[in-house]
Amino acid sequence: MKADKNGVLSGSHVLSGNQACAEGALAAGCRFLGLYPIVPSIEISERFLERAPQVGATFIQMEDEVSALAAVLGASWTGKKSMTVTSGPGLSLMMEHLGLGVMLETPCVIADIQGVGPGLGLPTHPAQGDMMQARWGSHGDYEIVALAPSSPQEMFDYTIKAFNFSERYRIPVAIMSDAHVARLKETVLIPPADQINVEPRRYYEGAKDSYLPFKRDKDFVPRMVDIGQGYRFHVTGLTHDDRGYPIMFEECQEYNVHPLVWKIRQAADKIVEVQETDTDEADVVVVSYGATSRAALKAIKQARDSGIKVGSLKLVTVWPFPEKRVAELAKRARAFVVPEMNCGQVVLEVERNTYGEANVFFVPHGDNGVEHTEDILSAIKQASQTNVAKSGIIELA
Amino acid sequence: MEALRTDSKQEIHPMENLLRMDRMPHIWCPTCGIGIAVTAFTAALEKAKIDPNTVSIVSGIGCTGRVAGYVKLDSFHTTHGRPIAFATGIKVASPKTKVVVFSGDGDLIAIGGNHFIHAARRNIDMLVVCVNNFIYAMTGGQVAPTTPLAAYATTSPYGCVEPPFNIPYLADSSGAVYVARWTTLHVRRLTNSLTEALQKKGFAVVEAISPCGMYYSRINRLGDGLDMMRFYHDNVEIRHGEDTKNLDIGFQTKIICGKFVDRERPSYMERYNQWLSDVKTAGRRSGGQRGSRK
Amino acid sequence: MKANPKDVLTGIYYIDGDVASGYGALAAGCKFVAGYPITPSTEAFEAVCRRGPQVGAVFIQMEDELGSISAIVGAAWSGVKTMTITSGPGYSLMQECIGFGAMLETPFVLLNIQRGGPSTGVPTKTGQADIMQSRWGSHGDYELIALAPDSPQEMFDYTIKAFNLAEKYRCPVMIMSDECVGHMTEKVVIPEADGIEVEPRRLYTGPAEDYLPFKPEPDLVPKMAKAGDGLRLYITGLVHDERGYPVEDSAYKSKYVRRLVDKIRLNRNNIIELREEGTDDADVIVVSYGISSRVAVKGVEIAREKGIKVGTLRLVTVWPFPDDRMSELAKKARAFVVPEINYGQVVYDVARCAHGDANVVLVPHGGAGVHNPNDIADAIEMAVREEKKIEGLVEFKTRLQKSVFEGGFKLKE
Amino acid sequence: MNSIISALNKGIEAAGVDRKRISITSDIPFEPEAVRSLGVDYFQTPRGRAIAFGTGLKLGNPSLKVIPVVGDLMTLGGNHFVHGGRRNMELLVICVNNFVYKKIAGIPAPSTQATFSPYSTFEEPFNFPHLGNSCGAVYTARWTALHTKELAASVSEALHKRGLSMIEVLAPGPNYYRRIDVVESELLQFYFENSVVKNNEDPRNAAITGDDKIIVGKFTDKERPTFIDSYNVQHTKILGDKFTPHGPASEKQKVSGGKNG
Repeated sequence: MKADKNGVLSGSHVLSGNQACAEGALAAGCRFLGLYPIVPSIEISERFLERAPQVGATFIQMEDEVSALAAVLGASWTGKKSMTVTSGPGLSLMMEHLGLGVMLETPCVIADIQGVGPGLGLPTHPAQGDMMQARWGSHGDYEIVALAPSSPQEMFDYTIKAFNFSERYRIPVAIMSDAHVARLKETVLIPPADQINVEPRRYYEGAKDSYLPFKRDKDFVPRMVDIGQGYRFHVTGLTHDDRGYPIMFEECQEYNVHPLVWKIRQAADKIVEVQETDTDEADVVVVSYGATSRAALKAIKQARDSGIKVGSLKLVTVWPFPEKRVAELAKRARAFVVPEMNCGQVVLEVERNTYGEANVFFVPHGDNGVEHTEDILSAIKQASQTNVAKSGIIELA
Repeated sequence: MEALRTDSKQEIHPMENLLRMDRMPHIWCPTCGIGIAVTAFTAALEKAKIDPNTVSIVSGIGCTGRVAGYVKLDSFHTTHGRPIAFATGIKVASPKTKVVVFSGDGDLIAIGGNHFIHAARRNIDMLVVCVNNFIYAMTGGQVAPTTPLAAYATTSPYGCVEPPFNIPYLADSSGAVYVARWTTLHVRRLTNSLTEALQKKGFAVVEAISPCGMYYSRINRLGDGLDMMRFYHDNVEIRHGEDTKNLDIGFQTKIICGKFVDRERPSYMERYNQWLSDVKTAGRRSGGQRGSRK
Repeated sequence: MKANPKDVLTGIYYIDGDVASGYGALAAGCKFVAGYPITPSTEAFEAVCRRGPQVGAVFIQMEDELGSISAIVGAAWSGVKTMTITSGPGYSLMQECIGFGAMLETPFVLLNIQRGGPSTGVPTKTGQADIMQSRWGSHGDYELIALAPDSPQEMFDYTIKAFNLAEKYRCPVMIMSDECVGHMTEKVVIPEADGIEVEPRRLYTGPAEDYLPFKPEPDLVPKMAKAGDGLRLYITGLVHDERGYPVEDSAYKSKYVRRLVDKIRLNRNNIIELREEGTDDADVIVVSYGISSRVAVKGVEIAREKGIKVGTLRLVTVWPFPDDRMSELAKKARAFVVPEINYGQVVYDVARCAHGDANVVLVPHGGAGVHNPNDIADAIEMAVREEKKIEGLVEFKTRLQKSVFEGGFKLKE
Repeated sequence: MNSIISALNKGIEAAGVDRKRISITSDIPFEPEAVRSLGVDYFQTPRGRAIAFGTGLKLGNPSLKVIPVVGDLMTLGGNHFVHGGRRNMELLVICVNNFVYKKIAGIPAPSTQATFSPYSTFEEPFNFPHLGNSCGAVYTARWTALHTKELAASVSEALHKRGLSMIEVLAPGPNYYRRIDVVESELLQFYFENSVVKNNEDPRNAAITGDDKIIVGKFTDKERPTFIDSYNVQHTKILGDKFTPHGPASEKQKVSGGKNG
């Protein structure tokens, strides 16, 4: 399906990452924003609010993040594509409803602009400390999709992608950006509406009285209906059967929750997206995502200039993690270098998927914030010179 | 139970079109008043002549939280304390939907207290039915913010030390446009109030008092369901229009019921639409100012 | 320091895990408990409510879990040992303040009785699917300690240990129990007070004007103070310096957050507690924690009867994770079998530490029940027979899965 | 913000409370210098949790005087406020109402005044004194940043109240979070022109509507047993000698506790 012309501001604009995210949402057909303001995600709301009257989108500023995501889930069942925007502490408050979104299989998008944590941290400084939280932060078993844009253009593109994934698989999708990308102003090309592919909601089309809200298609994804159509369906956060009625047995738990996990795991090959350059003959592969990949690309270029065979694996989707691709590369490359703006999160996944076939070097958050090109460069150099297989992650001081 | 089920197949329940008969029997205990409140609600829905297809009902967690599962409307059983927030999303995204929040006191007033006062302040157009059973019943009888002073509960084994909320006063002072309180003895009056509240524009709150027969009455040795009904009969005073600040409930004291607030305030959507048309006519009046900010 | 005899209910009892944990908290000197009722953890809070007032411990039932956790962080800074009690959804709500507590280096204990999830899930039945959440649930970088007891006796013992670890490392400590252990009634022996070692708070005793609330000692843990002592504390959840004042300096921020992480990572060998049995010459090692480890015992028994050399490794502290020991064992054993009541959480860390040296088999369970020991035995057998190295997790197909998805199983009404 | 701190300073001085015993919990960042000048303990909590945090402090050590200073107009913390009032937890809540979130100007906040929002705001604000009064606060007052003397007097009075006191202060937010939407002097000018003192006014008439003048003054001053009082009384009644009353027992508790126990 093509995008609704109404929401697409086609043309070339100079936008900040945050603004691009709002534009992406409107282009993807998002018509409801539930928000609670928090630095540094505010510009998304501001842009959305400014444009909302022109596009016919609604919004509400709720009393906290807990209710902001609750409202978004409610709005999604009215047939409107919905999103919320937040940052670290807000994301923590949303964790309970992330689980509800998973359980009710409600499509929605959560944009998280990461600042330094934990606690109140340093809201205005970029970090990537919520990556694991996006995957593991709510109680119980679930899988979600998380995207990590590294530029305003990607903020726009990935936001659309996020809405598409959320509609396709009926899950909450997280856009894991950070304060750096959010503030960065760059040229963003917004294509004409007819060049933007938008995933329509997967509506149920059969007879009214035989509708079952959680009857799964072959790909484990159930069909949805809007409220007010006379289906009079019931959905619950309790473990439920196809009808959406709570049944609390071991068997039903298996029947209900296993597909929640499997609908993503078995489609992982379709969802996972990476951008690779020169990985095939590389000695060292730099795995990066989001803002760090900007610094990584610079370091890679410098390393290449000094004659090191280095490739780049940039994660578009951090979750699901590109397990197979990393395992493949591990057999060929000598080492991975993983720069992150945290104390080691995604690097654990890299380590797991190397199966001892390649060393893993971790470049933690440098003192210079985003710009730690030099640290990455020295890690690449060290990685290319280390011949012995080391056990565990080698962390650069 | 088996006999009951066979009967329900043979005879048509008068509210069959509004109840999920395939979910019967329900989970509520004997002596529980939630069923009465549900019946009153379904009757009110018919009386108010609202198309059931346009009604969404949202519940939270707890005994009353299960109501959504038994009412045959578009029904949502959400997380603890958040039904009002969830319902706000539905109402704002789809203003033509009639939204009803049906939940318990612990859900709406304890953990959901913030959403309750803020939705009342915004005057979101919805009906909130709060079944007040004086306790957290689903989890086994813990003290609630509605438990009368000195009453026993499992987490107040030596008597409740916190004074309870006066729900109508809280609703009134936060800005609700319709506030009424009845007990489950007053089925007809409760139904009438719900009918009125359903037709009201704005945030309407109806409190239905129905102390939990299992965990409140028993622990406090107040007898069974019939004794509770007798108690209401003897101790309820109906005072319409009473100042909401006089509506405190003590331990086994007089309960004042009635319709206390019925006023007009612009609802959230009215204000929103007003704003929308202002914006569209006036344009973005502060655009320049905002643009200059870094 | 020894426990205060007044706090300890010495004797032999037949109580459930929740209650044992409540008694353990009081025995450890806990003087403030804030809670909010949530199945299946209420019994622990009820136990504190009954006994607390008799030993001078105050309790409050807050309006929600957000309030409970904020209150106990506050209480910890007023100088008392403190705890909150919750389960799945409540735990999710607490995430923000757990990170806040970690940032303030606040000692407190959080008892999480896990249930079937996600969302409301199955409140009355068991699960182990919050275990990754206890490590990663709050935003930003932090490390904390999580214990997984497997019996009411351990609920008592490890609640005391949790308080001791919290005071020692000034960090939040999670007791990641589950509904099965919480509602399991067994004999619990509560020793005499002088048989219980409790860690006192590491209070600062020097002159007030020299006090720096976040100046680390050699083990990276700073001395604590309490409100009302005239130290003019300035405590903030923002990134702060040793004085506690907020800093905007990005050089400092990496150093500071780093110490929060390092004080656990570098002390890990003092924190980690494992129970190993027959791991040295085992072909297959069963890695488990909490209730799963009790079910695994039976599975191991069955496998051993078939002549398979099985070792068991029980994670008593799940976090920090015993990376080194796991890598060491991977070199010796052919495979790990990990039964957990979720669709794969701790198994990821086992696989990570195996570094391809051993295969890793997950025996999943969705929750609302425990494993069938025969599944664990079969998984062990499968693992021992597999000669080649397998990349990726091997997910064992349990009897339950087969019956639900293949056996023409009909859900009961 | 400075006016609030100086009023707090004067109020604490006048109340004669030992500064060592005072803890400020706040979700608004205070300058470290300001805290030093006050000579109190200060805790910055996550947004909205100042009252809950203060509840813990107070119950952990009942001899403390806890002053939660709440910004963000109590949106996230509204629940803690109403429940604190109901319990009558002994806290002095200072609610800083700066009409718009200075931090995040442009987005409507619960008490946003039409005048200061980029679009005319459509949400009606809370009437905080009325809300406080209705959920059981023993002391409610409202002042603007201009009424420094009255504010200080209120602080000193409220510090001696047993129970939850609430003072709403209409004041510009902390400097470094302010955006350009409002010029501080304009705001002060606005307070000057638009406020009227009406002590003992029924708080339900004290709504800030935007049409009428802002009513400031002291609205509520009553007595109710505090949480710790009821906790001690009830437990002494049932448990008798087995129960040690919590915190410094007042004369009143001893009398009522002894009678029943």
